[in-house]
Amino acid sequence: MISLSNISKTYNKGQITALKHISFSVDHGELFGLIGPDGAGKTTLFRILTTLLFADEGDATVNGFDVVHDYKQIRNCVGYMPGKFSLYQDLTVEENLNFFATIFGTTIRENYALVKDIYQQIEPFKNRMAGKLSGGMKQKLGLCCALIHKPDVLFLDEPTTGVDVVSRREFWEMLARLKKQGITIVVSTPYMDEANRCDRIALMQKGVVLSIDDPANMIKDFPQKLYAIKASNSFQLLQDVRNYSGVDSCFAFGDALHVTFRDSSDQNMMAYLYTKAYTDVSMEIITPSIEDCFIHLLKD
Amino acid sequence: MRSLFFLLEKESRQLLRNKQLIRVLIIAPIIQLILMPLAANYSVKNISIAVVDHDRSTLSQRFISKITASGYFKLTAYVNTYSEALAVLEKDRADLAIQIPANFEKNLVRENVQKIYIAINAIEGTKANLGGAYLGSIITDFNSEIRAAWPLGGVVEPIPQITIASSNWYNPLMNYNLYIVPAILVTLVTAMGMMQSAFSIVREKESGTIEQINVTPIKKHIFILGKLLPFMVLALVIFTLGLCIAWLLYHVTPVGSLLVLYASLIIYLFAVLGLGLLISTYSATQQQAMSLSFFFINIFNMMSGVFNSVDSMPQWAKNIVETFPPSHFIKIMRMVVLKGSGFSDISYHLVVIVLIGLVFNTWAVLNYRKTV
Amino acid sequence: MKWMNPVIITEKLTKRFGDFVAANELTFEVNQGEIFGFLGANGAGKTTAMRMLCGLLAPSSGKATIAGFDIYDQAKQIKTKIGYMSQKFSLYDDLTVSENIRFYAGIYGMDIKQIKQKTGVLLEELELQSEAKTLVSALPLGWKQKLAFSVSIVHDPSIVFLDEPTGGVDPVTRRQFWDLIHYASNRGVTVFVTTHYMDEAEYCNRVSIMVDGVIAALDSPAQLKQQYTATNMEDVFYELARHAKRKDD
Amino acid sequence: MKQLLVFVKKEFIQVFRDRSTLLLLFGLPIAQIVLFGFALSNEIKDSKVVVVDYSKDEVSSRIIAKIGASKYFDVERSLANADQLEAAFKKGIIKSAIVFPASFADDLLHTNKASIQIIADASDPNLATAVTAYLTQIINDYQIQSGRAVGLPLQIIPEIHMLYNPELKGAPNFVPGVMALVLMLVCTMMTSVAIVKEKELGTMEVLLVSPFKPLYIIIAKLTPNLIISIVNFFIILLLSSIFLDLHVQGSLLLLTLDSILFILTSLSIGLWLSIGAQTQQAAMTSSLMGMMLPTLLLTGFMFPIENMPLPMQWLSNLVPSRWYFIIVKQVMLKGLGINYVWKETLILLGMCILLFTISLRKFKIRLQ
Repeated sequence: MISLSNISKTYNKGQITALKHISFSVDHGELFGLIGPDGAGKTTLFRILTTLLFADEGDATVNGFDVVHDYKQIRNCVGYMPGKFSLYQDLTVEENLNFFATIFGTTIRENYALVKDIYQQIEPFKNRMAGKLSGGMKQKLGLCCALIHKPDVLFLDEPTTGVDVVSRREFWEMLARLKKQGITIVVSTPYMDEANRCDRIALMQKGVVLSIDDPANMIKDFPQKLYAIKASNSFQLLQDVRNYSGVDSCFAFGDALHVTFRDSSDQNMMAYLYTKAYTDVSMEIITPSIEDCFIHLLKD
Repeated sequence: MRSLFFLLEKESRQLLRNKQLIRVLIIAPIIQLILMPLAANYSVKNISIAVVDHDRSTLSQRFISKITASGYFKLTAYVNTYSEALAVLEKDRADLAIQIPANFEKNLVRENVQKIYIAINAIEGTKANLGGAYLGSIITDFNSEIRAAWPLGGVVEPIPQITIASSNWYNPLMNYNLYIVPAILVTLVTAMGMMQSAFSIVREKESGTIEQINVTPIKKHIFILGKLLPFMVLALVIFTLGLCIAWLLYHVTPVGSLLVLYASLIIYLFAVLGLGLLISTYSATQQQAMSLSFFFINIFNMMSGVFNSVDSMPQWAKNIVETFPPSHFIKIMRMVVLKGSGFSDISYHLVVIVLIGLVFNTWAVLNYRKTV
Repeated sequence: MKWMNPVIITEKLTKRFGDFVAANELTFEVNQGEIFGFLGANGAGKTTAMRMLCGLLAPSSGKATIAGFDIYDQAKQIKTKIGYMSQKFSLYDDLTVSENIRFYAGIYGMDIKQIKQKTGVLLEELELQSEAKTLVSALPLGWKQKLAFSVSIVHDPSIVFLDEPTGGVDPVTRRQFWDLIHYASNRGVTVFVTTHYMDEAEYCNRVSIMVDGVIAALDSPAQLKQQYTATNMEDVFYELARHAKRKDD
Repeated sequence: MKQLLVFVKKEFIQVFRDRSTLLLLFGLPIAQIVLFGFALSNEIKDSKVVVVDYSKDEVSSRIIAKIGASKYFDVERSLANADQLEAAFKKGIIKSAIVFPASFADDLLHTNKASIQIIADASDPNLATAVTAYLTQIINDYQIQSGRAVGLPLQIIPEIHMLYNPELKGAPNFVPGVMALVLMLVCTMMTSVAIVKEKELGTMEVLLVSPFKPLYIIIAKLTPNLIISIVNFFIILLLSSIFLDLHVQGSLLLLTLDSILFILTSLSIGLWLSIGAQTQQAAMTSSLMGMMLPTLLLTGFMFPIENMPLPMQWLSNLVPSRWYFIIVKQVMLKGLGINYVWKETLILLGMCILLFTISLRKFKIRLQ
């Protein structure tokens, strides 16, 4: 459905590298995630795929159309929600949706089924100015606007940034339903925990794809044993564990520390911690999360 | 007071770092100051005339050459009928038409009285009026000349004659630049100062840093002062630059003291920047700030006597203009630069500017407080 | 325990906008040196509450003292005692790293000598010595956030308010940021923080969750998880907030 | 087509929801008309003149009375001594002075020749010229009248007709200028800002990615400004007809068509400016600085173009408002038909087509 080969892009006459030799492809009906922090190059990638920018080198196709030559066809079959998309602040919810429906040559009624679940939530505020909506509402309205013409491919640039957990979950549930209807979705997010909701993900950092795989495989490929160490005074624990010579990496993860070791120095860890007078300390092997994988990849 | 120092340091750094803005702020006034006086020359000369001479006598020829020799008029059409002359007028190829009737010379001698018909395109009222007045003077002169030269049979009684000696003070060469350049300088400083100060607070609102400032213990008036002073310095620089250009290019040098000029300028800037800040506190976006300040700058330019005389306005308009700081400062500029007026001469205008400035600034501080 | 000394005390603190009650009778205490997580759904009234505590917004009714000062008539004293880092950037993009530090330290009344010394210490802590003369606009997001935090506590406030400080930051930098928060808390600075990363809620000593303008839960993360029989804070949050009536503010 | 209509409707809604834009759109033209119509004129009226009469005879007092009676002058006060003049001028209130020498009456009586001195404050050269000319005229009139009384021979009497504007009001000259200025500014600024605003919001990205044709985006953006400008045009006509007693003398249809042409030209300039600008501020600054000054200076309504140095005169040919100004003057004030303005109309048409084609070709269907 989407394929990129060797895409590179620089800004300011080559001074700033946004993308370096990106190649991957997305299958029909897939929910594909671009995961990475701000500045990873996600937005640039979206803009190239939506025919808004030219890549410096490399080729890309969307739905079989070339992003440079067949931009008109692509624009007919994709939906796009930019990262800093803020709708028309001075139009009401309904006016916004109506406007975008018409621009895409359709009406709200025609594809109502597609956006029904989402639109019902924002319908009570349909006469409110979009500028006065909260973050979650804006994102939902944005999604409605991007979906209203029933696109083959949907590009969503950071749709969940700054949105609370409840809305985020709802949002992903909506994406799952859309996927069932056969829409190919490419979505970017800085929240690593959302990666598991995707069929496949690309971890990105500073214009480079660190890894592409389905989340389960990525976790399976985590090369080391990962331990979770817990104690009540977790900040003190973090300092002490880091000072232990055999530790390869140590990061706080919620109420626990995620630790990897060099060689087999994990054997003596608990003994070391007892000497530090921890009474409630525990240590166990755990399955890594995508965030663990990302941190691991960053280290290399 | 220490926080003011750091505010000023920060504002000046930001201002100086924005090279593009500085360039625009310095170069734009220079270009305008160079171009405007070239174009803004409103002296009434080169009035083009169409002549219908039905007489074609030596007297009529002498009359016509007397007119063109005056320097105010240039002959652009010499036609045969009055209606042709009117057509020339309609096409804007002439500003006025003179019709010399047939038997002009003969009638003058026979009847001692002869009329000349003059039609003036009066769309530009002043030009028309002045053209008429000039022509009137020339005809009176011409009249006296022929009367003196004519062998007058019988009439011996001498005619009393009043001659007029006119002198033009402060600008004997009637150099229009002396008049317009100081005023243009004022409009430039006004537009620049007002717009930039109008942007200043809005920009912090848009970038979100205003919240950070609001949680600090910094006092409102210190913050406002910190915003105001850098623009004052910048305006002073631009003004000085403008004076140099005026001197180099147009040989306009202030007759009065620079001390009076700069002291008034500082007082004036206090008022104008205050208005800018007031606009700033009322605007949520830079676009709104721009629209509002543009509206005021436009009205100021039109009404403050830059190009049009305030004296010719009706009383209600004069009352409105009285509240415009630029109109007072333009008067001060012209008085000091051309006449060398001192503090005592301009005291009234200074007091008014101070009062207006106090109102704007107090209002700005109060309104800023309210919106937070 | 280091937390026996409350620095934020609110009692029935309420803010109304016309008929709309944005924050309804908030009553809670935050102790000195505590890391207090202030969570809530979009539109639950978090921002309103935080603005009242910072002195940016006058409450409609209720009482509150911040660092011992009354929120109504001692706003000036409060402002010298608090630091604030907002979701939007609080640094000036067109000033360099050290100029930003100098400016904020300056307006909090430090003298040049103190500022110089403080700048040195700060840059060393952040390992930004080599970037002292770099414009903030040229820094990566993560560094900016860390710098913004350090700047917000440059005047040694007793409380620092952080509004979504880690949005969009990569996971490693996010953790470094929390290291900074822990250091500050260990020095006795009270940290009042909002976030959408639920794992970060776990790092807090206590967490409050706002729903529909009221505080629906307030306890340590461990207690909350136990109470709602959840394995992580995300589930606790979801359980509390999913029935919220107010999806919007 | 329906898409386009919805887009245009949206643009209208947005314009009418923003008060500061509305102020600029409709407040400015109205304010300008009122100002130019009622407040501004270059007419000299009640100019303050000081008299120093050392002679104090019958003739001098008659001349003074005649000056005082004229609508141009107010005899402010009489000074006993010419030395006080300097101080009076420096205060800036009086604009001119007349000095009758002590020997004025004697000279006139005995030699039939006497001299009066007129001193004008030439810091405003135009005013000084006008004041001197009017004073001279009054004194000359006095002489002609007294001459006629004694039956002076060989009198040439000019009979002056003021055409098109017999009452010599300022408005007939300014209204066409204001029309050019206001239509130009509103069109260019509003258009350039409207497009850049979408870029800043991020909505332009969505519009571009949509199947909506880029040409339609342009048309949709231009239409509201076109309509608002036409409304503005009629408001100005109406205001000047009601308040300034200035009616359209020629064909209203011709004037309207030419105005639409001019509006379209200005819209194309706005479109052109918006293409380069990345922020609203940049768009506004460039349309203000880039358009305001040339329009004001080179249109010819404030300053006569024929007085300018040649290069500026050449430059003025490139300013669309210059041609529009001529058209309005000819059609609205003089009541002339198309055969008098076809040349100007053609020039405007050429400019319009050229500018629109350029902006259309440069309009980016991508972000960079």
